[in-house]
Amino acid sequence: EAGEKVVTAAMDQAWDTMMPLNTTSNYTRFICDQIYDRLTQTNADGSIEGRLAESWTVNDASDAVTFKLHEDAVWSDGEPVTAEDVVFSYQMYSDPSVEAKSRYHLEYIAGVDDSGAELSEDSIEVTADSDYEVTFKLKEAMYPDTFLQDIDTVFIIPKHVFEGKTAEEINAPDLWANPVGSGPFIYDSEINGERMEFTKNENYYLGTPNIDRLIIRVVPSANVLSGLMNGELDLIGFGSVLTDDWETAKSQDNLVTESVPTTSYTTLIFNTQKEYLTQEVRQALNMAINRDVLVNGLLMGEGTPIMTPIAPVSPYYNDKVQVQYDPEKAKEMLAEAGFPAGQTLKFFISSGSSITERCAALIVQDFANVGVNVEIEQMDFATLMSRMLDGEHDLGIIGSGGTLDPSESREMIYPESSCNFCQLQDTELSDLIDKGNAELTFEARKPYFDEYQEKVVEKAAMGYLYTKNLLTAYNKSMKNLNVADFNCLNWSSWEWDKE
Amino acid sequence: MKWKYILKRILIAIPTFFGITILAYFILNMAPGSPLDALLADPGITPAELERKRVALGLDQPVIIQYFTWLKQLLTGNLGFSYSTQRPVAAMILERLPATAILAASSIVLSLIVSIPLGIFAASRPNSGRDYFSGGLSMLMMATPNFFVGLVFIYLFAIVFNILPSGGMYSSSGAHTFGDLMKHMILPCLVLSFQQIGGWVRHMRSSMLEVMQDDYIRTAKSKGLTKWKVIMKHALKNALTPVVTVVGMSIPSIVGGAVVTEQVFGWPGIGSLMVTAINGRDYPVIMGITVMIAAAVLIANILTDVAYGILDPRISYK
Amino acid sequence: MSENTGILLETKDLSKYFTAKKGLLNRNPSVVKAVDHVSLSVRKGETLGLVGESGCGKSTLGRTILRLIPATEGQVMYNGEDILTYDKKKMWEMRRKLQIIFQDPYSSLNPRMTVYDLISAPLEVYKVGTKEERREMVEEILQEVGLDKQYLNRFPHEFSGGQRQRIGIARALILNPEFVVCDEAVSALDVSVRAQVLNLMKNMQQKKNLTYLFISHDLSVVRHISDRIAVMYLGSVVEVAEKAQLYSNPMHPYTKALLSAIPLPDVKKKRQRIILEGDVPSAYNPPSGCKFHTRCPYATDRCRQEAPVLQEVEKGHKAACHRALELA
Amino acid sequence: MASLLSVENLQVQFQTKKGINTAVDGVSFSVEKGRILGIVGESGCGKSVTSMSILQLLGSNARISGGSIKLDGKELIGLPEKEMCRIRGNDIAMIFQDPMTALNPTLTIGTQLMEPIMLHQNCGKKEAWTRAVDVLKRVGIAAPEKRMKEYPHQLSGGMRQRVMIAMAVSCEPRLLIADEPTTALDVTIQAQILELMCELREKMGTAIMLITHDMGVVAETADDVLVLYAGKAVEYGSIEDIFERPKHPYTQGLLNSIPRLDEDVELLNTIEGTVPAPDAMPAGCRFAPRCPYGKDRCMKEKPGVYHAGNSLVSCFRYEGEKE
Amino acid sequence: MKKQKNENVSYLSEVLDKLKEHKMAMAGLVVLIVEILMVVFLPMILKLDPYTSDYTAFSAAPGGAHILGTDAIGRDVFARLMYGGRTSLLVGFVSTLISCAIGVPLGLVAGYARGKAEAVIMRIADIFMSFPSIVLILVLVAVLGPSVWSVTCVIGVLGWTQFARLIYANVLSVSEKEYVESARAIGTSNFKIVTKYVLPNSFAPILIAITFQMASAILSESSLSFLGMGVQPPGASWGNMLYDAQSITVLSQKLWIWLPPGLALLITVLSINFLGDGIRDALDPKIKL
Ligand SMILES: Nc1ncnc2c1ncn2[C@@H]1O[C@H](COP(=O)(O)OP(=O)(O)OP(=O)(O)O)[C@@H](O)[C@H]1O
Ligand SMILES: Nc1ncnc2c1ncn2[C@@H]1O[C@H](COP(=O)(O)OP(=O)(O)OP(=O)(O)O)[C@@H](O)[C@H]1O
Ligand SMILES: [Mg+2]
Ligand SMILES: [Mg+2]
Repeated sequence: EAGEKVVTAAMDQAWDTMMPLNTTSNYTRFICDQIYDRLTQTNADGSIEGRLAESWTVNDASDAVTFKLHEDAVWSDGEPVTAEDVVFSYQMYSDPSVEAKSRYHLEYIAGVDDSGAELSEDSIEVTADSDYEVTFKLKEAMYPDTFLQDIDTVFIIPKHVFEGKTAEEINAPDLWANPVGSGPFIYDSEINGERMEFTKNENYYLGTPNIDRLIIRVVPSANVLSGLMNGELDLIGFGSVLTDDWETAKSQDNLVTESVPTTSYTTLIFNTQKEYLTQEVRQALNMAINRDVLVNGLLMGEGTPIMTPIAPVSPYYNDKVQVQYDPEKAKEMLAEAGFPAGQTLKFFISSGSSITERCAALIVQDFANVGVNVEIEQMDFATLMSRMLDGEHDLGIIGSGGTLDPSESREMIYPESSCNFCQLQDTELSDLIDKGNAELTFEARKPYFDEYQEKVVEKAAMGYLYTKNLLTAYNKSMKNLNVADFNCLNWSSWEWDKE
Repeated sequence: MKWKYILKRILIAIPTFFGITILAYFILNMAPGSPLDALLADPGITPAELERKRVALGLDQPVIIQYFTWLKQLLTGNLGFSYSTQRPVAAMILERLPATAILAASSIVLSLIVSIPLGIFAASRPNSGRDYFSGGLSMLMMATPNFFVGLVFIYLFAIVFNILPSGGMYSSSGAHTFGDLMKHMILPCLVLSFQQIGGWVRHMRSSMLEVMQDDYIRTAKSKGLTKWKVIMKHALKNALTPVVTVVGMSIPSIVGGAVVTEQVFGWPGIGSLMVTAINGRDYPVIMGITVMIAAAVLIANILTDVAYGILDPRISYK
Repeated sequence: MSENTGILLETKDLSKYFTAKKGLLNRNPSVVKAVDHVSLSVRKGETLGLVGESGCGKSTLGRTILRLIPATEGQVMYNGEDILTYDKKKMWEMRRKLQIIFQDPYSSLNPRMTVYDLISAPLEVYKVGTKEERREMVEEILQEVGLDKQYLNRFPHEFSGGQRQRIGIARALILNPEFVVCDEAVSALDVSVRAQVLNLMKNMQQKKNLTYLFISHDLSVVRHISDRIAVMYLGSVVEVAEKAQLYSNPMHPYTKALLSAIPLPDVKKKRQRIILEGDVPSAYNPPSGCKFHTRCPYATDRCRQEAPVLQEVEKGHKAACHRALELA
Repeated sequence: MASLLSVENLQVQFQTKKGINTAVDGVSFSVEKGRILGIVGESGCGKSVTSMSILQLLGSNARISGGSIKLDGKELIGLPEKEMCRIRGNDIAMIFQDPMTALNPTLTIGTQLMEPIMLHQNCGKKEAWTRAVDVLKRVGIAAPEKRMKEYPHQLSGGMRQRVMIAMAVSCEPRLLIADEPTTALDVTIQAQILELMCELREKMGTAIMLITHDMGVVAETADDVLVLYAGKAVEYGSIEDIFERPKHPYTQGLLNSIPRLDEDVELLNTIEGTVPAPDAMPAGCRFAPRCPYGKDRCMKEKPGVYHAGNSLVSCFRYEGEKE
Repeated sequence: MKKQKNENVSYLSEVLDKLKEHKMAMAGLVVLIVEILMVVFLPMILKLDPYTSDYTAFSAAPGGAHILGTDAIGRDVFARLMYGGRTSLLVGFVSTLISCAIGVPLGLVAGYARGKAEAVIMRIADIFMSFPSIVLILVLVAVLGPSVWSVTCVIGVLGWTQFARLIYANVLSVSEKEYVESARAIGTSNFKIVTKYVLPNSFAPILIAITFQMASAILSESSLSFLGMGVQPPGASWGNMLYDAQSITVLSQKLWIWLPPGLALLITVLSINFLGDGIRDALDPKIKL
């Protein structure tokens, strides 16, 4: 098949499953995004745009959303995509006997519990108003963007394929193996752990893709640049060029490079329950960190120092919060707070990332400068989380992808959370977020989040370090890529073209 | 006679096999992380959901019970389901097996093709230039860490010379031909073979030197055979017997080397599955792979014995 | 038990069977009857020679007598007491009196021990004397076996075969044993050295009033050193007699063949040789009846079915052959 | 008439880490057609080295540093390897001491037996097979066809030595070198093998070089005897001369130190001392330190070879006519 | 008579003599000794600091204050090389010691006592040997948490099988030797037989195994570092220094970051292997003086 336009996109890790909602992996979500469709998608600037939904309306009470679907959307087996498919998908996902690890994305919809599971058979309040109209009833009035962003990874599956199947059949991978979808590409073949290949969906309602064949390959991050340089790869679908390689990438003639600011952030976790890590001590330590060196040393400048989880790209960013660095003052504060001399802090980090290791090494040095001893302990990620939840650590490093919606960071700072690594026992911070979330407009929400950011610095439950830019590169022959959106799980691959 | 012998070897291998499963299972369960911890990576997950999973996966049971549940499954030919993908472990392994098998097999073949002649070459004139050459070469090969050779090769062959792909199994364009696969396998295979070649050359050499001292070599010479005929017809077969053992015993380390090599080259085999599974605490997958590797090693051991028997007629006689 | 005149050691139906376990599948293990109901007696102060072809069980018999390997059945009477029934402690004490000299002067001495360590080891085991006394004893025996005391700190590999064998003899004799098994003690030595060692052994026997069980496959050596001689074939003793009787008038066909097969270093005497057909049968699968019948030129049906017992044919001359008298 | 094999002044040296060691020093002898030459001597005296140097099978650290080896008048020393290969197994064949290890355990008897036949007789597999079976029959192996397909470990020691002999005589060599062919065997089997060798000599007229340390074996089989001591020939003569009228003190001592079946002695005669180590050879006569007649001169000077009766002796006591 | 000169030549000193003549082995030994001296003393003498970043010099080329340059976050490569050497050599030595300490007694018991002990020990060894050690190491290190000591212990504990098997095989053959029987004949106790007769005569091959185990332990540590399970940051080992060479930029343009640890690793492993080779030759009775 000469003259075929083949595009190869690299990912640095493999997807884990083909079941759209039964994963916590963004790699899987990219795969699903080619095969299936979702109602809306979120762009890097926070704007929300329709996918399967041509448009949507929010009712006045702001507790129901009605989507109008594209009428020319068809499944790859020729059946039309209708509101019934949407209803069926949500009903199926909310069925607790169906495995769906990310079911919590349904949590705002009426008729399900906090985990997103239905209260009774098909109690989820998603209803088809007509063939192409579907209404979501929400539990309570809320800021609609929060809801829309939350369901933007819920993929719509064909009712006619799954109807009448038992939960057991649905949980088995066989049904998902040769997917019928409505997305821009059609599943063709897979080499598990190495690649998945797709052919274009001629009938895609947003326009036939320009490329004939899409290959998603798993490439270890150390090899991505090699592949791009010698033309084996066309673009980085998800993941980044190694910081060490950035200069080399930029100097390649055949590559376009872009450094995209993102919402992802890296944070130092303090165990707030340790008696020697009082708020003053934490503030002092936070102040002892030389974030500029971190950004320049680790990220070669491709990032921004931060004090809060809200990145400068976010509309909620509070530019009044200043990055603090004052080792002298930190020393004084430590002395004042009576930080026990000779106390060595246990610093947990995960293994396998040289950036994390280097970051930890630099922080250790910063703390040593103010007279605090730190001992690093490295473990794999699963162990790290489990031990931090048990509160064995003094310090830890965690990275997060972040979202444009500031409430994302709430998961790490309220007492019952399964990610409460800083062991916070009070709800002062999360209350502020809840208050903000209760408001229905951006303008009303903003002040709460501004205050939240100031409180974050004061409370110093975590020492937010930096946000790092997405360092991406693609072949010059690739056209119409919006790499900025890639970080929002959003390729818009049907628009891609290759010369 | 021979079949009985093989059957006997299989019977001996069975307790070893179960020993391995027990060892693996309990070591795994000593690990501080639990399969549920991997789910924590998604901040949205709720404690209720976690608890439901725990019960669903049987993790609320004591380890011993879990082991026997697992063992019962195993005996019915079921390796269980992956915690992370819900797919049958057997299917996942089978999917990855060919990649590792072809890589390991070609590495063994390559290592043999290189090391046997090189060993003979070295032994044919001990303490000569050729001996020092192959000795030095094999030492060097043994002294370099796999992963590092891999990185250097990628840099050299994929970037500087740009003649070989940097990783993966197939090129992007065109059909998945065998030739394409071979081209992608050259580097990983080479890297994986480094350690073996180094070791085997030395074994081959010393085994050959030893055999060349034997009386029957002198007999063969006294019959008027030329040096190379003596080596090829009389010495080689005898020299190979100890090497066969070494080759058989190298299987675990080849599999181990494959873990690293697959990581470096993005080769979709058992090794990379293993690393993913260890990181994700996907016990059924880890156990499945362990069982599979153990079975493969035990089979390889039996094959070694059989090969031994073929090479040395005295064995099968007993 | 009556004190039989001068008999120091006597084996009664002593047997040693080795079983080669064939493992899981093969239920009936194969048995080698290395020593099969052997009854022999050794008088005090004499040398009993034990000859036979390789693998016939000579060494096994020697080792079983010394309890270096456990017997399968039978008794070993030493001064009228069955030492096979001794407990560990008692046996340990008994070992002082029972010693062995091995065949291979290269593997019977621990290469990591000096001559002094080697020879004094038995003294240390039995805590004999003080350190100085031990040294004196070692030097004395060293002189007796014809080695210079300057060698005390050397290692075995620095000696020739004959010297090593002397060290072995010194080690065996330092505790003043009564009974010594010499298992092919001179077989590995060169002719010229062998004579030296044989002479030494004879001297020591006289000096220390030793009793020897002298195992060898070399009939001329056995003849030289022994008073009486026992001939073994496939685990059984087929003939026992005084030396002179045996050599001049062998009764058993095997002994006859054996004697005639020895090449003599003499060009004048050309003898009529009896050349036996075939090989020694496998010990795993010995023939029925008389074990020698497969190679015996005089074998009859009776020989094939019925195993002969060792019985006195003439005074002091026992043979295990149905036709012994007839052929004599 | 020229002898079949004549060795003159053979000298073989080994390069060792301690220096050069002359394992065989000036040995001369000859083998006539159809006769048996016995070479006797104690362990390490150079018997094997002498025999191996004839076929040039010594290791790479050995060097024939002097003398000549002529087969039918043709000099073998310095012959190219290719031509040597044509002689080995064809004109001169060899039998080794230990039949357990001298046969390749991984090849069938047939394969090993057919090898020299195919190599030297220019014949195909089939013919080689029939010939091999023939030879096996000749050396007295029952059911030779069956044995051809068996491996060495399936045969008894005596049979293995017969196979070795069969292999050696398969190309009807003119000279057979047997290096201690019976040492590893039992007396009864030894008698069989010696009988076989004498028989073959009679039938095929092969000359035999029989190497042994057993004086009895030589006495019963050889026509001529060469006595070696520490790499030197000390006495060379006919079997009667050597056994009836031994001249060299070493030969005398050797014969006297053997226990005899026909006479009783309380103590044996002995030769005092031991064979000198290769790196500590006496400067003069190598036997001098052990010799009952040893004189100062013996310690310092090397004796030549002298005629004494019909024998050649290397001892100053016979320094009459120098050879 | 045979050797009038050297009075007290022990077997060991003879072996040492032979070893001294082995040029490569001697070269290896010298390199190792120099290396050990360097990593032990140079950091003290030069007051090297392997942890502190020089903020003014990230990934700086060799020269000036840093003779071998600095790594990605400005730490002195030479200092890390020395400290890394301590770690790598330590892992090599100690883990081999552990392997020996476990394997030798077990092999001895299995070989000398035979019977049940033999069956159990050798079966367990089989189990360990049929297991790709890197997989076991990965899991075990995950269990213990990666650190120099856990890596050392795990590598050490898993290495016991080869020592056990080696000793076992040797003990079996040594036990057959007549001098063991001779010891029994003079009434020597079992304990003494094992310690004085069996062990000293079975130990020689262990020396060779020790060197090869040491080399492989050092390599294992570096592979573990590659898989992120090696020595803890900010600690240095040659393995985790090499790990930094993962990017092609470093590989092709920042040679000073990976070349020193790479060479050090190579030279060390080579030296150890050469030494092992030499010991093998020295112990081989076939290679006579
Ligand atoms: N430990 C053992 N296990 C099994 N079989 C054995 C053992 N020791 C000896 N045998 C067998 O017992 C028989 C007698 O052996 P033994 O060593 O006593 O013979 P021998 O007469 O001393 O022979 P040689 O002259 O060769 O020393 C042989 O067939 C031998 O194979
Ligand atoms: N490969 C070798 N390297 C060094 N010296 C050797 C070698 N082979 C033999 N020698 C020396 O040559 C001398 C003669 O050895 P040879 O094997 O000929 O003795 P032999 O008479 O055959 O003894 P045996 O009766 O033990 O077979 C010995 O002193 C030995 O040290
Ligand atoms: Mg014996
Ligand atoms: Mg010889």
